[in-house]
Amino acid sequence: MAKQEKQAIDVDRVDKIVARHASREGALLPVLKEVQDLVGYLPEEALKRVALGLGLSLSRVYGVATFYSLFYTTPKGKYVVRVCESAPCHVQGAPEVIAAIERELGVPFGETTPDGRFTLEMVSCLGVCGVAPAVMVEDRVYGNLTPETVIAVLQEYR
Amino acid sequence: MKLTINNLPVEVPAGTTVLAAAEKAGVRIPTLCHHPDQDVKGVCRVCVVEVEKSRTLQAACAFPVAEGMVVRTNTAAVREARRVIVELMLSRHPKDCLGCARNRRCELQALAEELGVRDVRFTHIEKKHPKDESTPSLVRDPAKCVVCRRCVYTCNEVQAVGALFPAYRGHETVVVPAYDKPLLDIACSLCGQCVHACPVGAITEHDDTDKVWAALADPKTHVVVQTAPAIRATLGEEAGLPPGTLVTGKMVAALRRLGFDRVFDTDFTADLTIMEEGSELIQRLTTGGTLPVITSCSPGWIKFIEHFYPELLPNLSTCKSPQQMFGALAKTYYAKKAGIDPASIFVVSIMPCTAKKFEAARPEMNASGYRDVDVVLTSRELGRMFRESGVDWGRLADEEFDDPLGRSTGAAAIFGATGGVMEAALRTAYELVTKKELKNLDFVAVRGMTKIKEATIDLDGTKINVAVAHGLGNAKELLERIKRGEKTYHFVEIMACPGGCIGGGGQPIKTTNAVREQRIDAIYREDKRMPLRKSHENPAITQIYAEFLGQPLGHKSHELLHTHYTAREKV
Amino acid sequence: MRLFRAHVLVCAGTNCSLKSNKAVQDRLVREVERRGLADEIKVVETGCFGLCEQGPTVVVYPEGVLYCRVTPDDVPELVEEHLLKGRRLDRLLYREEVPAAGAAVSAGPKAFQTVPEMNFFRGQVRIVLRNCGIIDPESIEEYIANGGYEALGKAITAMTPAAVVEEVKASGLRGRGGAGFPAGLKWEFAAKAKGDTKYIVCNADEGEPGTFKDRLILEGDPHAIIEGMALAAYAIGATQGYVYIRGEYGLSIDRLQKAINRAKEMKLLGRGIFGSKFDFDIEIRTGAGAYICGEETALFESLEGGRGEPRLKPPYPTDSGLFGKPTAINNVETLASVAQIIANGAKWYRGFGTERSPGTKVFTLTGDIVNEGLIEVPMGITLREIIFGIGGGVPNGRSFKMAQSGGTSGGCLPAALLDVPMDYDELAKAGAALGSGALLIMDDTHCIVDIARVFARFFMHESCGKCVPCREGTFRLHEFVENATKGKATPQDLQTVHALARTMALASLCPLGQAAPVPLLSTLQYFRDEYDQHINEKRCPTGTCRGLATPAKALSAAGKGA
Amino acid sequence: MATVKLTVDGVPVEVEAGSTVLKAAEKAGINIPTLCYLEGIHEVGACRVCVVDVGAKALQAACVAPVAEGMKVLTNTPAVRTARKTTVELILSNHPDNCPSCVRNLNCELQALAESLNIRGNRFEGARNEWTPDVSSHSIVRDPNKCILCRRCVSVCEKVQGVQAIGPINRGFNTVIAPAFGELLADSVCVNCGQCILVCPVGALYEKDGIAKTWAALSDPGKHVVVQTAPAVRVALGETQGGEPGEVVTGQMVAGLRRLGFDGVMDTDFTADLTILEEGTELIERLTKGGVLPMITSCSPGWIKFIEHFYPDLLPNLSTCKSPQQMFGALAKTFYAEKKGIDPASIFSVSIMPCTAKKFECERPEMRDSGYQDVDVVLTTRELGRMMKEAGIVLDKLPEEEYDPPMGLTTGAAVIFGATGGVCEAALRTVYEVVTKEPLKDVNFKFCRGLAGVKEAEVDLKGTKVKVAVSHSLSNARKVLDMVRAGNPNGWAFIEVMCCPGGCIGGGGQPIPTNTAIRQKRIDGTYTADERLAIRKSHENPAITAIYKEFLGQPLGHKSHELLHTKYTPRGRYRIRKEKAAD
Repeated sequence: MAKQEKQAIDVDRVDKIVARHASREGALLPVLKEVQDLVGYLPEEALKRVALGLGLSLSRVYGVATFYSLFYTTPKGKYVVRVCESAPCHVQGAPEVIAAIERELGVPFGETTPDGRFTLEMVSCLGVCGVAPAVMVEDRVYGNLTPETVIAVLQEYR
Repeated sequence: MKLTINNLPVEVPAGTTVLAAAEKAGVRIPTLCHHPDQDVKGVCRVCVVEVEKSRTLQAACAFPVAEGMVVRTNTAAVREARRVIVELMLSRHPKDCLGCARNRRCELQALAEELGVRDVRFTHIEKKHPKDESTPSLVRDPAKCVVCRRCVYTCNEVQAVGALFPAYRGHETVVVPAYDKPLLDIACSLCGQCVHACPVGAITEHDDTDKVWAALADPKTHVVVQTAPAIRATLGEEAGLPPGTLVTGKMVAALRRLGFDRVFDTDFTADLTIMEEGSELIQRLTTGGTLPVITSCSPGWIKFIEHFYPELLPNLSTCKSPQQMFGALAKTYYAKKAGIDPASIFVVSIMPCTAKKFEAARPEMNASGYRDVDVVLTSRELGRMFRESGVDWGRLADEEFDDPLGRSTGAAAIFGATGGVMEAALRTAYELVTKKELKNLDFVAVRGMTKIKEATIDLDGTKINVAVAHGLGNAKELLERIKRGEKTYHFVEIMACPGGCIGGGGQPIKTTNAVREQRIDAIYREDKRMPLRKSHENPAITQIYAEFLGQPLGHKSHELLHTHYTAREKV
Repeated sequence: MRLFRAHVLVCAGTNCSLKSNKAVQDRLVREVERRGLADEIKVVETGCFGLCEQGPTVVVYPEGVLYCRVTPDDVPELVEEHLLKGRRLDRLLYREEVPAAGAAVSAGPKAFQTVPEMNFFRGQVRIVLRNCGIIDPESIEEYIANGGYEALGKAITAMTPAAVVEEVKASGLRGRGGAGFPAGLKWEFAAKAKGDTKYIVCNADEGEPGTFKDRLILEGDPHAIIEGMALAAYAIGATQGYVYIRGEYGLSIDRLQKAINRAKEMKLLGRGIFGSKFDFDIEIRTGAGAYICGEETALFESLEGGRGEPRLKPPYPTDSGLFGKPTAINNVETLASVAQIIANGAKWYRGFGTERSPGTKVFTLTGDIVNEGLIEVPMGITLREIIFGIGGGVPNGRSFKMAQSGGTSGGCLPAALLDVPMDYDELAKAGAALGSGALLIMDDTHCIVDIARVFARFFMHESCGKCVPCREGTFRLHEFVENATKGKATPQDLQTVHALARTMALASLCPLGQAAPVPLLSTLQYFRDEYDQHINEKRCPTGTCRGLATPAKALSAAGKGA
Repeated sequence: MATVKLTVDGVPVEVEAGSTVLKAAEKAGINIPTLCYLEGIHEVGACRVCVVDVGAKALQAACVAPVAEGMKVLTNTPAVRTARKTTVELILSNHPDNCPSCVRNLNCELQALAESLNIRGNRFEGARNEWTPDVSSHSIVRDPNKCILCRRCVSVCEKVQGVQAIGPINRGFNTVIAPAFGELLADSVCVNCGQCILVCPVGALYEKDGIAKTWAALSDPGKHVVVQTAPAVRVALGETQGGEPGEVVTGQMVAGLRRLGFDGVMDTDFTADLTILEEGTELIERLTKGGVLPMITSCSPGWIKFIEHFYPDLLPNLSTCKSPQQMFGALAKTFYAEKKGIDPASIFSVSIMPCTAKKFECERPEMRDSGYQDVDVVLTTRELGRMMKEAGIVLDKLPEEEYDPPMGLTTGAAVIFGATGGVCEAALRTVYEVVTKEPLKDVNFKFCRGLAGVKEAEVDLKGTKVKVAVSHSLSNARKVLDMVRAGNPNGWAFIEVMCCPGGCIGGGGQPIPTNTAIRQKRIDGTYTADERLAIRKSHENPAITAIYKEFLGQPLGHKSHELLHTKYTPRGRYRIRKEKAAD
């Protein structure tokens, strides 16, 4: 739950990240990535610091942040489960795997489990089509999944 | 470059777009995201044409001509693509034409008509997005947005405010402030330039006509109206007259027909502003006050500096805008003079401006003991009231403003155009400082659409450097110059909107730079036609100081005509 | 350099790393040490070997014996048998159903002893992948030992930039990102463009579903990319290069960064490379989850810190690209080919492939195919050779229905087109594209309308939203196909969707919108009857679309009001 | 005349006694919005949009409320505004919300009214009628869903045209304007004149679309697409692009048609001249050989269907000449095809007409004398305007171009076919010279001209006196026909009848609005165009001389009969209703 609650942002550390990148050309994406690594998502308070530090309008920073699927402007669960449902995974049985995940977590795509542990997301392609169907939990990728094995994977994070 | 468009030969300079070349050939190509004052976007794809040897269709607004190019603008593929595109937009657009503020002034509606769309083949799925009615100035309805990004360009590139930007992606793309916050909670100047950019009804002024109709219908309320300098040069457009038509007398007559009890003029307080602001300038020049003095008439500009340059707030003149001076005087000076209980006076102002609505609602604007200005209407809203009332413009005889708050000079009239406040101030400051008569009243160096205008004025030995900026992007550029201290400025005029108030966010649609030029011409015609052209020569001004205010910057002035500013959050 | 009796190569490509390869490797090292073989036997962690379906794979050299699906528990036996006793461990050998051409009955799985005799490798020509699975990608020494950086040295010391351009032009190398634009020509434009600052950008934003070649090249042979970029930079006059990698490709980013660091240490990057006046540096930038950033101008926007929205062309990148400067942007595979071309000459390169599409192409095989994985073959090989020769055919006794070539934005090829030569021009004629080199094979259990829905959903998710035809069109294409899978689409809708598809293909701003209707149009072209069954008869012949009747169950389903 | 004094919104005004408040307000410079009001034709105060406060208990409809001495009219009180808005909102609540794809988008009185009344949102979301649009007619589409029941169409059909094809049926919420018994238009006595379209404030009545077929033909490389333009189009087309009524845009129109891609741009005026030769000869023949008199013109297809329905006994009085449009069609696929060496099967013949009835005419089974359908598609002036708009053709920016010869060479006599009296005048110019063999001094037969309902005169053909009459609008045609039935007491020998008020310039296919003032301007434009032409008599048209020489032989000759003359079909007043499935 901790991540979901609105907590004070370490503004100084955000400023430091911004300062470190400010002179780089095209600094915004690397900054957003680091700020998200720090905070867990991209809250308004943090993006205001980013906007001020990089001399950009907040609406632009927000526009960029919401464009990319790896950035979040709202709090996410402790673990983000990214499920690929592109054609190669689909052909290799992703629909059954997805159904199993939805059953296991009890939430539809785009939502977070009530305990704040998992956020379930559908993504376009993880680039591990050789071991389709695949899911990614946080930074780890799991391949060749079946409805049974994927449950086991999720259990690791319970 | 020689090319053919629909087999017609045409020759244009290299770098010309196909759209411009077609225009030269007399071939019209429909557009939507294209705007004459903006950079090319090429996103709506309505202007696609066939270019021989190109695999795909090309957007005429963006595609450069080439030698020997063969362009076709009216093939079956082009027609099909354009129609499908417009149908795609219509299928996501609310079916609310008849209840829309832009009904019959809507570019999407016109486009559908132009292309002969007779059917929308896609199921109607409206975008679900709540309306933002948080500010007294603007209403944003993203459900109507066609994501053409013209407002994005205006807000970011022209006005340097950056309140709006596209967020999300794909079919969920929406133009919003960060975190989809209401406009009231963000650094928006409320200038309303986005309204001019918008081809549809996704951004409009906050309509307050109902409040005015109600006041007019209430027999116990004494309703007075003031009209800003820029209105008389634009209001005719609401009645279908060409831009740049002056309608001062007809406007006064029509306002009387609507039932206003007194028809006054903001120009009167514009003259008063010159007295106060001119005196303030002279005082700061002579007593070592903060320089440059920067004008404070434009509420969009005020909100901008409060957000983005709070450190320069001491540079602002403490003068209220003419609208607010008027409001304060209407419920004090005028009330007393006319023997009317100020509580029963209802002050309406007709402004070229959406930010004025916010200004009137600022908590400090109650110097009279009441809300100084009760309702602000834009030119568009007044046009709407006239249309509803059935006033036949063509048949109205010119009428005069009421006394005493209706007397003004040419110096006040030019407040409506960029450089006008500067010029009016110089006309007065020159004579006050030098005690000599000014021979040539026309300070042409500060006129026109040049982004930043500078001049050095010799006040009988005292040389002062002045600068004029219009549009907040230009204002930002000028402020940076000031901050860098490259040059010493003594007096700076800044207007939030390109072209000044004639280009304000409340002005008739369509307002483009070409239209602004025509309106500016009208403003200076109005100046020329006035018998008095210097504010300090206005007898009603002399009278009000004698009867009521005492002297410029005096005690009463401070109480009623001057104000203070609030630093606001930058992002 | 020490000499070892044998090398044991453990594949550490992402696909194998998802299958406990690390544990296998650790166990191998322990077992080798335990038996005191550490001086004789070297365990090497390599990049992808290509047989992802069979992972984790272990190859023992010098014999070249491939072991498949190795578990940590297999390791002691493997070391005991093969490395100590010199006997091959039969149960872990690669086995393959040999599809007898045209015959329904197969002779049963055959075990293959060594790599070269396997069908999977026999048909391949490995130029781009020559080091993948062979060398330790984290060792610059191994790369150099295998001829690495020779081409760069040769170019800088013995060739003018123009000569490098000429050589690449002469090789006929075409862009491997999908569009097939001649790489040499692109460099020539960039070299001739006005401006002091120029950039070389490596496009590693591999997002096309079914494609993972760039990932595995970056993981398996990162120095090849560095060398290719340096050559490109030298040729066009750039001093700064950027690699834009998908944010999801953690291992690629990691390995490439290490490789860049090592190259800098060895003065192969940085100031005065090879003692010349040529300076060149490379920076990695990572994406953040947007397929569209694989489009070159969208990639620039993203790299500059913006929304990854494609720009209008012209201007083209070689005139005004990254930060408005002349830029050559090449795909990973293209750049990985460059060093070999410079080292061996254009003529050598033209010895592979076809006249108009010289060289080799890396494909990734996914879907209903025995050998899912990564292969490299000469251009012009037929689809049949790839699927039934190298790929081992369609598993589980099912029959081939179609292959989608070039990723989700590619066209679909039915059985009738199995003999189409795989090169840029021949595929274009068939309404498909070489694209990214993805080959998704589908057997006859798959519903064409259902799969079209998945394609359409992908584009709906990944459209950037800038231009109307794509933003709204991808939404509508998906709506149509989804309705079709639910029996809600009408023949009228089909007409409308044709008009929509034509509009998107012709009027969209960038290739994404232009390509989005391609899978729908090509499946409509080859499998129209299946659409008609969904639309007119409200039934799904494969039974995939729940809620629709299937032929076999039509009667009983009707009773349930399905 | 007695006058009364009153004030409107405080403005004093003096008007004739018996005037309406609406008229008085107009005089005072105050526009009162109206919707169902149609001056002189439909003044019933039904829609209640024009309500004003005259000091009475209830608000009054200004369009019908008479003025009174000392009356104080208030047009802009809260009650008035609320009433107007509520009325319009109620109408909107049962009106389709597809403005952008409506044929009347931006030319719709309801849309304009909503805008001027500052309507925001829709307060009444309720039941909406769902009728099936009637697309049975070749000419007119009737979409009751859009109908706001103002009944202007009913009045014009009854009072101006005397046809009474449509009227209200059912009542209350289910009221619908339709032919009797809910018949289809195609099965009714509707003459396809389209006057109802001109008065419809919304998009409930419009022409059957010919644009799609035309675009298809234009983009078909295998088709040779020819176009003819009727005389009345050139003085009205400019209005579709915001031009002044009556502005003559012939040259720009020709240029615009070429840019649309037509392969041959020719003129119906050519066959108008030809009509004069054939019809004039026919008249002389009937006069000299004792044929059926009076002879009545046959150019106007709405008129033809009218006489077929209502006066079938007078069909022998009709000239046997086809209309100029159909003469053109027949010649395009014979004479022109031969001359150009084009297979007539590949010729696609489009005509631009001011008329919706022409769409019906070209589909008549007998109009296939070339062996093909003589005219493939008829477009109204409005439709051509739409095509040009879609194609980005701006008339103002176009150079003036000439028609293609030979079927584009014409005279002033042909141009005036567009205005009421024009055919008669043109015929007289030729008949005079043919009969008298003397040059005509003044070609202007001014008695033929103008908007008077029935015009008549006696013309002296050097001793032979001929009495002629001219009528326009079908209610006036009725008057004339009743006289003929009554034994032709005025002794007319020749009668020109045009279906539409003002003649073709007021046709049902012309730009909206079309009203009396606009008709007059178009008539003025027509005579200006006549005067600009060097040749003003049909028989002096060299192309006409040539076609007789090369192809037709002589007026009323064998070939003429085959291609240029036709026959008529008596029709009942009421169609026998088609069998309907018992339901």
